[in-house]
Amino acid sequence: MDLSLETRTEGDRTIVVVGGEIDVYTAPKLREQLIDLVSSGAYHLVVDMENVDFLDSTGLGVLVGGLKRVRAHEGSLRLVCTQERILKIFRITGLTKVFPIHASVDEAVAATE
Amino acid sequence: MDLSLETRTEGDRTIVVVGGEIDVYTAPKLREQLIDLVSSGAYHLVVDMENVDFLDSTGLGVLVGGLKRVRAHEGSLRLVCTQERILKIFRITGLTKVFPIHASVDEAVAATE
Amino acid sequence: MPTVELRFSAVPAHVRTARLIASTVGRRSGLDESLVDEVRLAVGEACARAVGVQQAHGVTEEVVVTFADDEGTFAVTVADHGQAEAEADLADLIDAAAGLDGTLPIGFGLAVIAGLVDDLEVTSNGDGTVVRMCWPLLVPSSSS
Amino acid sequence: MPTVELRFSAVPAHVRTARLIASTVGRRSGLDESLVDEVRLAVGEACARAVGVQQAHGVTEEVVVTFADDEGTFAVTVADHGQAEAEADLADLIDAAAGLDGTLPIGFGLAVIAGLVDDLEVTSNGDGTVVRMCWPLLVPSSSS
Ligand SMILES: Nc1ncnc2c1ncn2[C@@H]1O[C@H](COP(=O)(O)OP(=O)(O)O)[C@@H](O)[C@H]1O
Ligand SMILES: Nc1ncnc2c1ncn2[C@@H]1O[C@H](COP(=O)(O)OP(=O)(O)O)[C@@H](O)[C@H]1O
Repeated sequence: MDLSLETRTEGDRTIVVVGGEIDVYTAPKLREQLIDLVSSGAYHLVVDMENVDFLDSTGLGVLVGGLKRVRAHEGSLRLVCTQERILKIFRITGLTKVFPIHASVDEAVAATE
Repeated sequence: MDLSLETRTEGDRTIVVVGGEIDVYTAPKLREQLIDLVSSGAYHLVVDMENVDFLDSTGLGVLVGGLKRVRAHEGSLRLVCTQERILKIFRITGLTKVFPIHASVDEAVAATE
Repeated sequence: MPTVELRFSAVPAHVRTARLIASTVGRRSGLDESLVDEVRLAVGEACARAVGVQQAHGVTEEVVVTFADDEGTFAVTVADHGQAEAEADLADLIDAAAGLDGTLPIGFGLAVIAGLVDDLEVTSNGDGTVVRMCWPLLVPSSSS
Repeated sequence: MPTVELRFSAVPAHVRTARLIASTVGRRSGLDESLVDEVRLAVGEACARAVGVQQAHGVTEEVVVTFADDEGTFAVTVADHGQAEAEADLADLIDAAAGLDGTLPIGFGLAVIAGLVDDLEVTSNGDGTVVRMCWPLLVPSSSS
């Protein structure tokens, strides 16, 4: 299964809807997308992971890279995820302390820094 | 995917409905079933292969073995199959000349020797 | 150069694993979808044959399968360490099947493969048999 | 005794093949369904790590994965021929990820595996690293 990516904006937030598998094979595509967004001035990102079936450490690395990049512009990167098996990966790597994780896109968009 | 087997009788015919994969791993189960039927006096068999997803040469071997067995009792073994990829296997092995192959169970049951 | 190699103990259950790998590696190599079914069946036959030959002779060595995509061709080899069966034609095999209760008509496998695969090479030596099957790739491979 | 062994060129696409094999062979070995996800992820991490380490050092040898079910245990080993990465803790790795544009934070992989797998053994020597992971099997294996 491949990676699918869709972006849309709500106010000053850019929502990236990710679907499929974020793994060593597809992670470069997501990295490019995040870099493109930051380059074009989108510094407040919400990554919707509700349709992600598989996430591995290379995917985590890309998300962390994205976070560093938006922070360099005083931006934010919020995740939307309620899937237990995906959340587990954030938990065991301690990344739940690094990323704000929300239960819905609305909640993420409403959150203030 | 595993093999599923169901049998029922219509007059003097016994219909064996096979589903799933008939391969080197599951073929012994089908062989047993055919042997049991013949031992219990069912000599006119109709094997319904419409729900078979996969058939390999060990499956063919079991069917040929069944045919020999019923013929020893003046019986018959008819197949029901319309799936092109399954029919192809019968064709390339020349077994279309060995087995009567029907488009439906009704047609197979109605056929006379 | 083989890009994926699989070795498995000569038991029927692993033939399914080999089939599954054949279709996924084949797809990933750019095999046309219309050929995937055929590749899966042919690789399954070759592996079932290898398992059957080895079990018939009590050989416990592993069966070795390689998958390679090379210059527009998807090549699969299946190597066993059993004694090759005698060549037989299908009519004989169908007769032979008459008495079969416990053993499987191994020769069927090669007959099915020969019917399915145009580019087929079967070589036997003292050590066993290698079945080599090739299919054309229509699109350039996405892996290497 | 390994019952299935897989060798593949060190490219990301084959990591998916390894994952797929991990879940099917694991299931067939009698792995509890609740563990299959974990096994797939852990094997994928170990393979992605092996591919990453080898690509970082330009090593073209094949990555070797073995699957064995033995005395109530499902054991998987993943062996590479790359130089092992230095041990690192996650905090450092998260910092290190800051500068990452083209390279992947390989160390993450081992950290994820360590978080997932209780019975884990990582041994490195001059030739490469072997990651060995074991999970309990609840039911007797149906293959051997
Ligand atoms: N070795 C295996 N163990 C468990 N499940 C398998 C195995 N091989 C295939 N399957 C399952 O059977 C399904 C059908 O597999 P497929 O690739 O169509 O091959 P085939 O139908 O020839 O076995 C797949 O969804 C896969 O999950
Ligand atoms: N190497 C591969 N090539 C093509 N398809 C694959 C490959 N690996 C997995 N898939 C497909 O992706 C689907 C999900 O695979 P799965 O076993 O859940 O592993 P994962 O989700 O970790 O990739 C399967 O149905 C399979 O057909």
